[in-house]
Amino acid sequence: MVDNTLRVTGQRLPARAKTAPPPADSRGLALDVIALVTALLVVITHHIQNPLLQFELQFGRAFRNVTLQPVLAVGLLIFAGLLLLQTQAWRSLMGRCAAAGLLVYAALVLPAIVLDANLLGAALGLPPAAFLEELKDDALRPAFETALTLSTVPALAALLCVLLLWSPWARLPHYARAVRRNAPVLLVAVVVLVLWEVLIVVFRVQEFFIPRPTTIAATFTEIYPRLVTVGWNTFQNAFWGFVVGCGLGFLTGLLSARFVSLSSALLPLAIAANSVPIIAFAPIINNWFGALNPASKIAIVAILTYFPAMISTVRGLNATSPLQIELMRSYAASEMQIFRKLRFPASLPFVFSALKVATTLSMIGAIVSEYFGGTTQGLGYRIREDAANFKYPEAWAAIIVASLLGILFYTLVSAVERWLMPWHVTFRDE
Amino acid sequence: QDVPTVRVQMKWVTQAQFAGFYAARELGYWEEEGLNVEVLPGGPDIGPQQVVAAGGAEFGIDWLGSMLASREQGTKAVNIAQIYQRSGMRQLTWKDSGLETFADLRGTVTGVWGFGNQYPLFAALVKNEIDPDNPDDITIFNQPFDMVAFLNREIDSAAAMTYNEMAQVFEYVAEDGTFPVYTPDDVNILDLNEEGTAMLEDLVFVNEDWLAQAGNEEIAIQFLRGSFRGWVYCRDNVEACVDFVLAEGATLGTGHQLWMMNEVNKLVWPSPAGIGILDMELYQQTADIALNYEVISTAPDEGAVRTDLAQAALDGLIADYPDVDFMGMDYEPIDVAITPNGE
Amino acid sequence: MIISVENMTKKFRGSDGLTVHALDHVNLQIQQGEFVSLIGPSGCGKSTLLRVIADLIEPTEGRVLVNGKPAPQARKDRDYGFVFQSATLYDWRTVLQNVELPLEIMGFPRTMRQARAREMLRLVELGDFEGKYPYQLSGGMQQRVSIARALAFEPKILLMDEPFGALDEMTRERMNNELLNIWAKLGVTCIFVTHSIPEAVYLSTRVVVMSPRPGRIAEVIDVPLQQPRGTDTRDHDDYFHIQSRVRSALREGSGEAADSRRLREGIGG
Amino acid sequence: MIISVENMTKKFRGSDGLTVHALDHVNLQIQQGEFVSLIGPSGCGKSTLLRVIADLIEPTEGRVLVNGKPAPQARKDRDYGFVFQSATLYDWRTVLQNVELPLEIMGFPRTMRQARAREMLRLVELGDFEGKYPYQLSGGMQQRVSIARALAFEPKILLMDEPFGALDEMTRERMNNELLNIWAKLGVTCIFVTHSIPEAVYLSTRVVVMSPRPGRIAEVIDVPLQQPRGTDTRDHDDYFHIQSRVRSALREGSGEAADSRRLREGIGG
Amino acid sequence: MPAQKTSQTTWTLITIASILVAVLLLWEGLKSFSRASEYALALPWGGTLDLSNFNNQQLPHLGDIFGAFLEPAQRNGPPLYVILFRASLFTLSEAVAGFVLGSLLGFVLAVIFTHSSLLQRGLLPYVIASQTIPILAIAPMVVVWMRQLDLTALAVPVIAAYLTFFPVTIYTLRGLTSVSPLQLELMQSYAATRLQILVKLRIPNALPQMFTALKISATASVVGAIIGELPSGIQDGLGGAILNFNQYYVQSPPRLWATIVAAALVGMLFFGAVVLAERLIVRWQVKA
Ligand SMILES: Nc1ncnc2c1ncn2[C@@H]1O[C@H](COP(=O)(O)OP(=O)(O)OP(=O)(O)O)[C@@H](O)[C@H]1O
Ligand SMILES: Nc1ncnc2c1ncn2[C@@H]1O[C@H](COP(=O)(O)OP(=O)(O)OP(=O)(O)O)[C@@H](O)[C@H]1O
Ligand SMILES: [Mg+2]
Ligand SMILES: [Mg+2]
Repeated sequence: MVDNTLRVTGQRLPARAKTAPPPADSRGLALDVIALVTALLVVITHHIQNPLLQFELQFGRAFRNVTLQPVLAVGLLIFAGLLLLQTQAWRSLMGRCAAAGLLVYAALVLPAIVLDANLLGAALGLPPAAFLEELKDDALRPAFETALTLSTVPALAALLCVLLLWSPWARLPHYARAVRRNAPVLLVAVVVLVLWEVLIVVFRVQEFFIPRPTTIAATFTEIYPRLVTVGWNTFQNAFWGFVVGCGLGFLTGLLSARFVSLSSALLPLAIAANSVPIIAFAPIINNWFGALNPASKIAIVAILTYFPAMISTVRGLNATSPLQIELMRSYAASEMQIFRKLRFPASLPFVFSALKVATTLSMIGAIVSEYFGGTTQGLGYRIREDAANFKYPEAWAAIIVASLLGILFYTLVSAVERWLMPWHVTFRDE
Repeated sequence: QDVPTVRVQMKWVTQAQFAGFYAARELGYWEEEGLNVEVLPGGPDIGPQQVVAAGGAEFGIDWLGSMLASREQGTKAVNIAQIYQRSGMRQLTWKDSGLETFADLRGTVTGVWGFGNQYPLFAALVKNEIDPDNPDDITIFNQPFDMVAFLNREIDSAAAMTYNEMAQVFEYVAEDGTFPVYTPDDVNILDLNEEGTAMLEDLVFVNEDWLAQAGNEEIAIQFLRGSFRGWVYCRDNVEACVDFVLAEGATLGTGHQLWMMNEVNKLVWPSPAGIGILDMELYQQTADIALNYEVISTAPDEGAVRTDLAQAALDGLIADYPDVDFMGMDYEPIDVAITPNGE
Repeated sequence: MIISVENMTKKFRGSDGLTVHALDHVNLQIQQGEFVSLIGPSGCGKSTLLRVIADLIEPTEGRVLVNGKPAPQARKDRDYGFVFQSATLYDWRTVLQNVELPLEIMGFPRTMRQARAREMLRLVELGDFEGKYPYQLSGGMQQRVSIARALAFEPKILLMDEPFGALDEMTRERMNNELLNIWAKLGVTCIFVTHSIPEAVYLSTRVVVMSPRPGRIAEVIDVPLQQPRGTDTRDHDDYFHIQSRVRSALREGSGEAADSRRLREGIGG
Repeated sequence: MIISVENMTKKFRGSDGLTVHALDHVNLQIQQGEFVSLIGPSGCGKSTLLRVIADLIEPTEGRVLVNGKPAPQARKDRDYGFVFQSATLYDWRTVLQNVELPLEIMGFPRTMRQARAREMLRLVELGDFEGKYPYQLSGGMQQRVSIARALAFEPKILLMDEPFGALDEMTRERMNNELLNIWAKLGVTCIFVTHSIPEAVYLSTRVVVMSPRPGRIAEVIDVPLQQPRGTDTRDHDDYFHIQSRVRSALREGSGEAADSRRLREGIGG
Repeated sequence: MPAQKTSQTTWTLITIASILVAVLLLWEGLKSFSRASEYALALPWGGTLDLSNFNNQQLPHLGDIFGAFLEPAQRNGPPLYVILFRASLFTLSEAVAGFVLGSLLGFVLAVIFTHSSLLQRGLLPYVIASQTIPILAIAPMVVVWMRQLDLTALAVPVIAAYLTFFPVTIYTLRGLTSVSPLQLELMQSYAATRLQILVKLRIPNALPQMFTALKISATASVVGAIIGELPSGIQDGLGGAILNFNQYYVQSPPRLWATIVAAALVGMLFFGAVVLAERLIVRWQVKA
């Protein structure tokens, strides 16, 4: 009997093959993004640690928010881990050293930020509480300056480690390709910005309609610490609203797909809920949860995102072919199994279309929800307030932060999508 | 045929706050002046300054603070007539809370609207050494259009216009139909006018460039003459004016609009220098507060205000209608009963 | 009697309101351990018959008993392994995961599942392809994956709809022998649709010849060739003899059907 | 020389980073009006070769000339009719509309389109099914629809990937003869993938035997049987003789491949 | 078979009815329960549960909400339902205009992105970015711009379109690009033009996704129209009514609720129309 083993190339195409550079698809830049984010997080966490940086530098002030800080610290750990995985650092001696350096830094930073236990401070005899507040007592200043100098060493070392792991110099051909690939985006950006600037100057458009990009940029660098804080507050609402709304949408979508008559009954109700403009709901929801309670904002986001998630789930769960269902039936698979192994994966393309739409919706929702009363520490309040007071450059700077957060959120969901459904036609490569 | 058409942009939705303008249109005062005027209702997010600057309207109604801010950004808005002579903004607290002065607001949750309306309150707070930006001193609550948060006691004090939100508190009907639930005896009314930090409110403004065009000063004067007569009419014919307003907005409560009309009259009248003439002292106070709170970054220039047009209109009117009182020095408000739910 | 189709009729109603009479009063009895081939012209209802037996669609009239219990019960008891006419692999699963699917559903532990699936893939000569996605396979390879999948959980009854249609002669012969091995070893009952008369005769204990429009059983032909079958079977005189019997039954069936079609105008309500 | 494949290699790069070497330095020359069959084990690259010739995928190396022009040009000139291994009908079109599709694309007027499509459907014995949707057809019927579709616009070159794989013997014979008729009448050039050696020999002027992994042309066998073919062809001695030549070429091709694999450990760049 | 269909419909109706009844019972039941317990429920493990969310202020009686439709909104005025009906028609017309505008734009963008990966890479990020700009922030500017262009009537539709085009773009793009490679190869073998591939393959293939998007957009356009009415100072639509009743919520909660009901009905009507269109157009069944 003839054995038909295929001539499959067994060579893994390693990400850093010396001979042939790997294909520069969009995933090709994942490592660079991870490395850059890790480096940025190293810098940020370094700033958070010492009041001299946190309270006295513009950059440090941006990260003064106490709920944001632990997230950033944990983020550092996650990204460092991703970086080590991506580069397979344990493969080489240098990699192992760099990994160790990064981990040591993380070990210093994490307790300092998450548990308020600054090891270095403890060694210098500084009270832990003093790290959390602006330095008013000049007597402590020299001690903090020493602490700062000392802590700069591991921070710089960590940066060096990231750089070694990343080795951007070995990836130059990548960048050439990536630049070529992403040239259109950059080009559009440049053209639009230049046109925007030029048109305003040439046609003398009054700045209170649209400020010039340069004015916005200048304003941005001036006020970004405030924007980071309010942006973070608003993003949290958007995120949790997204989770609740899409989660509920998915769950009810499941129920509807399972029980057809329930679906035809639930659907009108869902549509009804969705046709109610948030602006009408907002006062009622504010009454219910209390306008100062984040729950009211989260509820508004949830209502906004619920519908796309639900309707796409129903559609997606029914997007299986009769033959595929028959196969499952022939195994006498339970409904649950049919769901898990067939309907769920088959519905993913639809669900992800919905989730992507929901990311931007959730940012809009979180921002708009702040228009109807409540906290003054949000992006939406800032945008509206600045616009109302004719501080248009400030308003636009805030809008830019909103956009960035929205795009970030969208990109995150897209990355998960790619990761979950590599089989889908839209991601296949030749 | 030769009648020029101009538009006037209100600051908010149709209500008795703008009754004088509706009266001027309904009674044909503007027509008599040789003008065809369109009254554009406003709403949240409508900046009358933007509309006027963009040429969407010739005249705009706005509060002085935001007008100055917009001028600084280049809208070239010019105040040509100050209709309201005093501020209608108050801060309400519950009587049982014991918060009786602005100084008492330290450590409370204090509601106030945005859109630049917060600055008079902030000025009062600072005057009492409370930093509105410091959460340890006071929690500022971005107050929505309604008074629910105050009624639910979610916040300790709330901003209220005498002619609108304040009435809503008293018009409230309880679950079981009890009415009135709250009377003026149940609340403390903190007055910004008394604290000396009030900012001037409704005024008429135009665009400087527009005004500079030949013939437009005359049009402005014609517009003001009609408007002034409308406001005079509303002072003397409260109920008729309310009917004009109701005809504009199908969903408004009659009792509430009547209350509003009466309260608005109190803000307009008496006008010691004549209707529409700006009190320079109050103007200075407003400008100072605006400067203090970075609503504007430099003191307003000379061109921000022109009283001559209003004066010309007023003088003309006094000459043409010698019997009519354009100062209202002995204006007496009428008594308006609070109706349940403002019906 | 393991499978008993009694007086079964199946009609499809299309969205255009026309009814297609796919099967007409079919009666078929199959014993435990038999290997029955269905053969007949394209569109005569072979796939439909298989589907009805597996309780994937309901008969319009009549009934199907399996081991004395109704077909839905048998399906719930996971008595059936089904190979569809088209491979029907799940795009989002690799080859290995596709073969594992029925085992997952039946709750086998992971390691055992993988071992079993690998074994089956080796059987269909696709051991090297376990990590590939279906779109990376050729047509014949996809079909072989679906065969591996059906065999993986050792069902009592194997229903196969032209499983070897897309295979070359040599692979097909090897697969035939593998199938016979499995059949003999496990004592499963097979119902097998094919268009190849030699294949039908080589594999089966009985060949069921069907005639079209509406689908009927034209003739049932016993295949008394000695077991186990092998290369010598193919040289046997009876092998050719039975083949020509099947062939003529097919011709007759179609001819008869053509006649009856002429009478009834083929398709009707 | 109408089709000329020169030194053509095709590699697929998977998302897992593994490369599949599907075709390796293939050379093939085909004359105007020839009928060439491709035959070879499952997964040896027949479909891939057809796809490259039709310019549906690009070769990794080498080139394909058709009538002296590069394949993309030939495709744009609409020289090709393609029957895919799976029917690939559009779910949202009825049978008739599916057959009309290429004619629509080439801008034929409606009445002519329908007449032509009906004629083709009658040819594949599906005249009664024009109003049905694909899901209402049996597997073999779907495949016949796709054959009708490819024939509908009388392409100069017919590329057929196992078109008759899902048909019963009798229908298949009739289809074979219809195909030969069309071929003779229109003088088209045919490249035809099949797994049936008799079919390949019956239809072709040349049989190309391929060997697997990586796909290569193992042997090209001329079929000098007299034209037109018919029932007497099947009785001809040469008919059987050539069949066994093909069969042994196939066996050798696979064996040789297995040998070379053993030498090279199967896996390479 | 038809008999089966009828019973399916009956079942649906019964389920709808029972859900409605359940909501009604829950609504009124919670209200009377909390009222009986004076809006505070002592929990067995100590503490109290605040039930004031169910008082008439926060959650009016259903009867009151429907009663509000019949009562005049102001003394001697027409009943509220007349006003809301007019407002709904007005808003619906704006929403339809916005929907048409937005769907067309979304569709065109998706088609462009399908055919030019260059443009897709260049523009898609900005399309996404455009959606993260809160509509209420730019609505006033849109109104001003449209006024300057002398297209005041289009201001609200444009704002509604801004909210509707994005789902259409995303879903249609996904639908247009996820054609099976084989089906695409078939078209290529005919050397079909891009337009032909689009019309005969991509669009039919995308229809299910497109209709999902259109359903989302149908309701979104109603929301967009209402949001757009606010900065345009339009008083004739539901937006104006919502604003007024919101401002005077304390005085009459049922009126805002009644307006919400009206807005919801408009959305459902629109949605229903899209569903009907889908039923008429997508009649085939998917196969393997
Ligand atoms: N879902 C369906 N709706 C309507 N008609 C159908 C459906 N499924 C099958 N048919 C019809 O039933 C008849 C029998 O189909 P079936 O698939 O059983 O044929 P088959 O014998 O398997 O043919 P083949 O050998 O070509 O696969 C055909 O005429 C077909 O058109
Ligand atoms: N898109 C693809 N990606 C990766 N590998 C592929 C792809 N298409 C085909 N292959 C591989 O190329 C080889 C040849 O495939 P091809 O479809 O040409 O075989 P075939 O000769 O037509 O086989 P069959 O007779 O089974 O249809 C196979 O090993 C297959 O796995
Ligand atoms: Mg079949
Ligand atoms: Mg193939």
